[in-house]
Amino acid sequence: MRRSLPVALLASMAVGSILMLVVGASPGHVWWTMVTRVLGSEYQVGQVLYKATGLALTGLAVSVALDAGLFNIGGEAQLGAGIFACALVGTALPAGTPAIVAIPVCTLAAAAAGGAIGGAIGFLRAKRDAHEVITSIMFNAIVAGVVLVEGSEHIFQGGTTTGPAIVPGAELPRLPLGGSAANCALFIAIAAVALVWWLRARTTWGQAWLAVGRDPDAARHAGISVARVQILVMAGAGALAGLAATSFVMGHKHALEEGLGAGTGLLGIVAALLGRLHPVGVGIASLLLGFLSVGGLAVGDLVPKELTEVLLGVVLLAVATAAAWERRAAA
Amino acid sequence: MTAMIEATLTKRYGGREVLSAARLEVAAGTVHALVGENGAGKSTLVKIIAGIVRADGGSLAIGGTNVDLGAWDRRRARAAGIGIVQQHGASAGTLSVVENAVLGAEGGALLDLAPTAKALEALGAKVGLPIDPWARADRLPLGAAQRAEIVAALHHGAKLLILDEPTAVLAPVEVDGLLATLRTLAKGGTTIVLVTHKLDEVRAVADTVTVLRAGKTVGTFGAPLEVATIARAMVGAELPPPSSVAEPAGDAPVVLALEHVGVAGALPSARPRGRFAGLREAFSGEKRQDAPAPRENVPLADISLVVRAGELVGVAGVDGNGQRELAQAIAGLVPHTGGVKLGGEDISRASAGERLAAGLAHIPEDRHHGGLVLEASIADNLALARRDITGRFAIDRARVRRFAEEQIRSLDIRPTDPEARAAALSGGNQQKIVIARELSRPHVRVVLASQPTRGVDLGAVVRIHDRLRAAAAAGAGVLVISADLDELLALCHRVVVMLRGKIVGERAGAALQGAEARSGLGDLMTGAA
Amino acid sequence: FAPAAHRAGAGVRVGLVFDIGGKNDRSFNESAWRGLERAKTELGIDVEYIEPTEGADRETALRSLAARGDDLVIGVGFIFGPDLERLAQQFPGVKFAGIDYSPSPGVGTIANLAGLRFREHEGSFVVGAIAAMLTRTKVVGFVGGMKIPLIRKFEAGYIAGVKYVCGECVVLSAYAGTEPRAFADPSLGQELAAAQYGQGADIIFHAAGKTGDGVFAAARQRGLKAIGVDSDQFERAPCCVVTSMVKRVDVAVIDIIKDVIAKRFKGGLHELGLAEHGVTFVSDERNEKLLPLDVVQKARTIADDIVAGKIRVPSE
Amino acid sequence: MIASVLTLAFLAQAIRIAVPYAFAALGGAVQERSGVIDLALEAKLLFGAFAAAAVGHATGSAVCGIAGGVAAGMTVALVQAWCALWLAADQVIIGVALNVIALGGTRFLLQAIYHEGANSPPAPAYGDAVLTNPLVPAAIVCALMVPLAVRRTRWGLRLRAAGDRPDALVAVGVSPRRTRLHAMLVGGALAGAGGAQLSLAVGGFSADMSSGRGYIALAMVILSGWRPALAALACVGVAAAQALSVQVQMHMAGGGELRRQIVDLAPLLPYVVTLLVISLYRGRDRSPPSALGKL
Ligand SMILES: Nc1ncnc2c1ncn2[C@@H]1O[C@H](COP(=O)(O)OP(=O)(O)OP(=O)(O)O)[C@@H](O)[C@H]1O
Ligand SMILES: Nc1ncnc2c1ncn2[C@@H]1O[C@H](COP(=O)(O)OP(=O)(O)OP(=O)(O)O)[C@@H](O)[C@H]1O
Ligand SMILES: [Mg+2]
Ligand SMILES: [Mg+2]
Repeated sequence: MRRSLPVALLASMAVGSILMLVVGASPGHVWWTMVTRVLGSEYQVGQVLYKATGLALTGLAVSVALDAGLFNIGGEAQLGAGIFACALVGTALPAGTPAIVAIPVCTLAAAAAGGAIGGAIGFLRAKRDAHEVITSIMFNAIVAGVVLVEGSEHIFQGGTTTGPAIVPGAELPRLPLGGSAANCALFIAIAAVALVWWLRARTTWGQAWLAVGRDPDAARHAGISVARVQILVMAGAGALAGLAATSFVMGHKHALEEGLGAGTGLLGIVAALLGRLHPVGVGIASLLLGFLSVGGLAVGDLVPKELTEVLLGVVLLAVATAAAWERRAAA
Repeated sequence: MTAMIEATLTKRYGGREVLSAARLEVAAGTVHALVGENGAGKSTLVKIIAGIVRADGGSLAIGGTNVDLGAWDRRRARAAGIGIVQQHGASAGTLSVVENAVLGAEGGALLDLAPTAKALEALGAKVGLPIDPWARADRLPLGAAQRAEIVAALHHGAKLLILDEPTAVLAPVEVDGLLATLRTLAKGGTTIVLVTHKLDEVRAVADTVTVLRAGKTVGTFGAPLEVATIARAMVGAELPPPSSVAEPAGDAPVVLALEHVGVAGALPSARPRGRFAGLREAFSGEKRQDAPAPRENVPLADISLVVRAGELVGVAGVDGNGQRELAQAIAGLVPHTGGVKLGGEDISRASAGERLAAGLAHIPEDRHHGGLVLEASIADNLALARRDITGRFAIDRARVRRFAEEQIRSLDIRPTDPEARAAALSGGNQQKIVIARELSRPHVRVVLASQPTRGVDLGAVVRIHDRLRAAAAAGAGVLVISADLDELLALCHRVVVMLRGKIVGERAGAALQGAEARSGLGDLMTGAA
Repeated sequence: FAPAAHRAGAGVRVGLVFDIGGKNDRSFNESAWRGLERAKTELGIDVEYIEPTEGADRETALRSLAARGDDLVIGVGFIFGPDLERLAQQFPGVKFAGIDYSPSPGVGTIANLAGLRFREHEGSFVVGAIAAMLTRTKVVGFVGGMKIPLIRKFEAGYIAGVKYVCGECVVLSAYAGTEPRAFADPSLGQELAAAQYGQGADIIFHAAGKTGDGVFAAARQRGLKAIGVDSDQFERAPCCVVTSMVKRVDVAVIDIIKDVIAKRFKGGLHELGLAEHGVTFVSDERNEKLLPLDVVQKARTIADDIVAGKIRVPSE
Repeated sequence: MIASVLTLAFLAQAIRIAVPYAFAALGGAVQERSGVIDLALEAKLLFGAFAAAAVGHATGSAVCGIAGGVAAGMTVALVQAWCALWLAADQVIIGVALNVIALGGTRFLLQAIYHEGANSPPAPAYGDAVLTNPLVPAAIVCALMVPLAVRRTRWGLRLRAAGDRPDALVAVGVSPRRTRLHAMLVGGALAGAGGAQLSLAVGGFSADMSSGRGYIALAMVILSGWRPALAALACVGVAAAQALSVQVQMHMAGGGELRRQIVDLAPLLPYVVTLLVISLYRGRDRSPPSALGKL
């Protein structure tokens, strides 16, 4: 497995280089510029971390559910609900609320709202036999719509699509990285990676959720309540995606904003698949994705932005085929 | 007599040689039995001959003509007149019987199924294996599905017909009918290769027997067939004598009581495997094994039954007459009416997990479908949802490992590495994992064992039966559900027979001895009594 | 032209960050791009720009331009508001400008941040009046992308303009969706327009980005009328686009660049309406067949009345 | 408003909106019935739309445009088949990756070919007439023929067998891989035609114009229990809900807070309806082809 990874990345770089040649840029120069501009600046490194924070959490939301045999493409809805709740609670708190109260309360609100959506998806799956892919897609649209309509009716401030600021106590400190958006939610993401790893590898919960994912029938026969596991795992996955709101709202924008965090839920699927569903892998994949997107921006003057998007898909495809190739070589 | 098959075949899976120049010679117009332990290579050998699996070396001649093994595939084998009914069936579940039958020989871009359907129905009636050609294969009980495949194979008019363990799920009369049909076919010039674990079938029908052990041919025996010799050749040693457990006293406490238990409608067909198992395998480099498609079931009506401590009770019946519902109702896996009492405690409303906790041990009928998580290791399977071993929340990994090693030793599970994947074990060894997990539960009061030895070889059968007897001797009530009458006769103090969801009869004591016992139960099973 | 080195803007660096649509969106962003290009050739400034892919990249893009020491950094789109405010405070030496910028609540004037806002409702009012003058059925339509305050301004002004001319006219309104992709779905736009034309509307004004292409397609097919938005969209459907409500983002961009060069840059809101030629409607030789002279004249009168304060145009 | 719903125009609109969904859903159902997960419907729609517009623009012929769209859908399916069936890569990942590539790739092509960021040059347009656009009757014909083909032809029989139990095919000497490839090419062609409808109806491609339709179509495939006829019907249902939401917006404007909220939330109608249907209705067997996603 591990041997194939560098091969896949090299192959993707080759494809990327061809695309660069197509648009008349010099691949060597572009790659070099990308690396130096990103790694050479504290600010850009911070941006990578900021992106990775959100992606790691939504990525875990996908990988955890997939472990239990559920394809959670409802990250957008779960994150959207988390952002909405986090901002709402953050603004509703009394102005002088100290951080020691405000931060946990807002964090919990984000997790609870995301968890509620995830739990609903899990419930419909377990109790109503409603395929989670369908319900996730529908929830994605519905949550975005409700946030927009409620936002513009009651929350957004005159003429803008931004809500009022959350109380200062709920703001997560930024990391001192050249004024970048990287903030302490990074530690929430790291803690989430560690927690998921531990639950998955070392506890009976993890044993049950993996068993349900691998063979729901065997799990049922062994006395595990498949429905309960599915609902709980989806609620947990939703909570993880919702937690990404801490980075967007409490760490960065300090307010509800239309479109905030949009795309992170879907990109989380890429992070989860690229990380091969392993929590630590998801973390690493998030960093890679963060690097690519910040790097793509940094070389925006050399190549069109579409190129980095294509590259993202190519990396994913290459990693998947390389994994399959190595598996067959081993067999 | 000309030779229909002359094969010397070698096959490797992942570097391991599962066939080492195994020889098989079959004379045209004979019935040839192929026997051997689980994993001896029987299925592999016949699959190569039928063109389903490619050989790594050797030679193969069909009807005297050498074939090119490198290019030998199913298409060529069909053209050469080779038909095969595979061990676990190979029909596509959502297709009807007739669709399965025409698959690959549709005779045109547009389907016209009616003539084939009629022909199949007529042929089935003629050979004593009645079938419904329009039924969806996965809606049929295992036995009916097997019948349908056999009839379809006969319909194609093969010159060489290979049957891989065809009788495991058939009722005794059906078995008799099938064996008679095979004899008739052989007389008519068709060559038959029959793979089986049942030596009485061999004796009843075979002209010649080839015994395979560990991928090598250990001998070919012609008439007169000596069952004991063949058995010795198969196992490589004498089989240990079976143990026995005395019948419990009449006042032994009732440990399992069923009161008017019923199950409405068909069971929801659970998916055989996790849906994203494939994805996880992609990441872990594991290979999967397909489970047979789930079957739809007959509902269960008004079952009342008691099992006493120390008693071994058998449930006989042709597959698909409610045995699965009965097991699932007792185990709490389907909603049911009526009362279930375990050691006097009413568990009718309890969940599956609670019933296990209350002292039930459940060996499901299909190890690939409910028994094991195939992708997980032996140790993980042994400790699956066993909080008494793992600990309540954080898993005590050292303890799990110790427990696994203990069980592996005590049941002689191979390989002995607790981290080996369950999927990579042979069928008998997989079954042992299930048995070990269930019978090692603390305070077992009732053992519910469905088809505990289906498809398992002679040696493993003996070991599994011993474990069940030991459980009874230790004071548990044991309920064995099996389609195999011989198993029930060898094991049980008392046997009840199920037909169309009801208990239609019971035999105990002397009525289970002697030659009539078998035929009497057989009549009950088919409703002839 | 004087040689580059001697032109007024020599040595001034201007950075610009586009909204999601990117610089060739044939609309708003492209208009900003044209302004920047013209400033480059006419004034001799150095320019650089970034097209971000997602929301979260906006701040990164602005910041990297500011950090590279540009004199002026422009964000194209209302969505840049909060980012611009934060950056303006962090980079007091750099001047910022935001197209469609609205200050966040509680944020006062920031000395190095100019908000270039348009009174779209004024322009929409005028094209609404034009629609009312041209309609034969007394039913007109409005197709919006997403119901956000900015697009509401277009709708409100348009409805008011229609009613101003023709009290009994009916305005049918529909929005394409509740997610940003509502601005990128021409098929849906076509269906919205088809429904409105089907209800008797004979002229439709859209404020829906690429979704509006569908409105033009529906108009083309029926030979009915449509009104473009942001830039002159005549060539999208020469049969049918009677006029466009043009937002002169290019003018706003050039003006603010000139302010920077002339060192008269002022923070705060710069509102561009009809009076400042920031919004206007298209009337030229291309659409003169569709837009009769008397209608143009009446529209001009209405515009003058708005400028003179005789007509008050609602913005929501 | 009720009156405006019970009209031919409304029906025509629902059918028109349904066309791209239905093509995609039929394609998805065919491919998934053969056992290959089709998350790449969005990619097929997008590339189909792009190619239809590009070919239409270059040749000036809408029919050539359709052919281009179909070919593009098949090309995507070919890449998908190569990765899934020959390289044995995971099918979920392939689908997600192809969607990501399509999103950036179509825009990259716009840049590279036309130096445009968001729009292709104009292509011939069918507009929203139901009668002159060959894709509308084609969709109806496909919605009737594809299910028939799946049930009543050799191709359909083998395809179903491949999705259910590939070893049953192997056992009769038919290659499941080839069977699946053929199913995927047909599926890709159908989805590509759906893409062509997107761009040729309005006469041009614009970035992201599939707008998530591929995902909705996949949802309908799943909702229908992998039955192509039902899936196409479900798409008409989604389209009707969308058409209805237009009517709600036009006829319920003005009025109190509640009315306004209803109007504002009207675009969500298709999603809410789908969610309700799937959670309340538990009719027939909804289990996927048993070999779906496996090799
Ligand atoms: N697909 C496979 N991949 C790897 N190993 C395999 C595969 N199929 C069979 N084997 C190996 O080949 C050996 C022979 O298997 P085979 O199915 O021929 O046994 P068998 O004699 O039919 O056993 P049974 O009595 O259980 O049917 C097995 O022990 C197994 O380890
Ligand atoms: N990849 C594998 N590696 C090792 N052993 C395998 C593998 N796949 C299958 N086997 C083993 O090979 C044996 C025969 O495989 P096959 O697919 O023929 O099953 P079978 O003999 O029909 O079923 P059963 O396990 O019920 O006897 C089984 O015992 C199975 O456990
Ligand atoms: Mg076998
Ligand atoms: Mg076997």
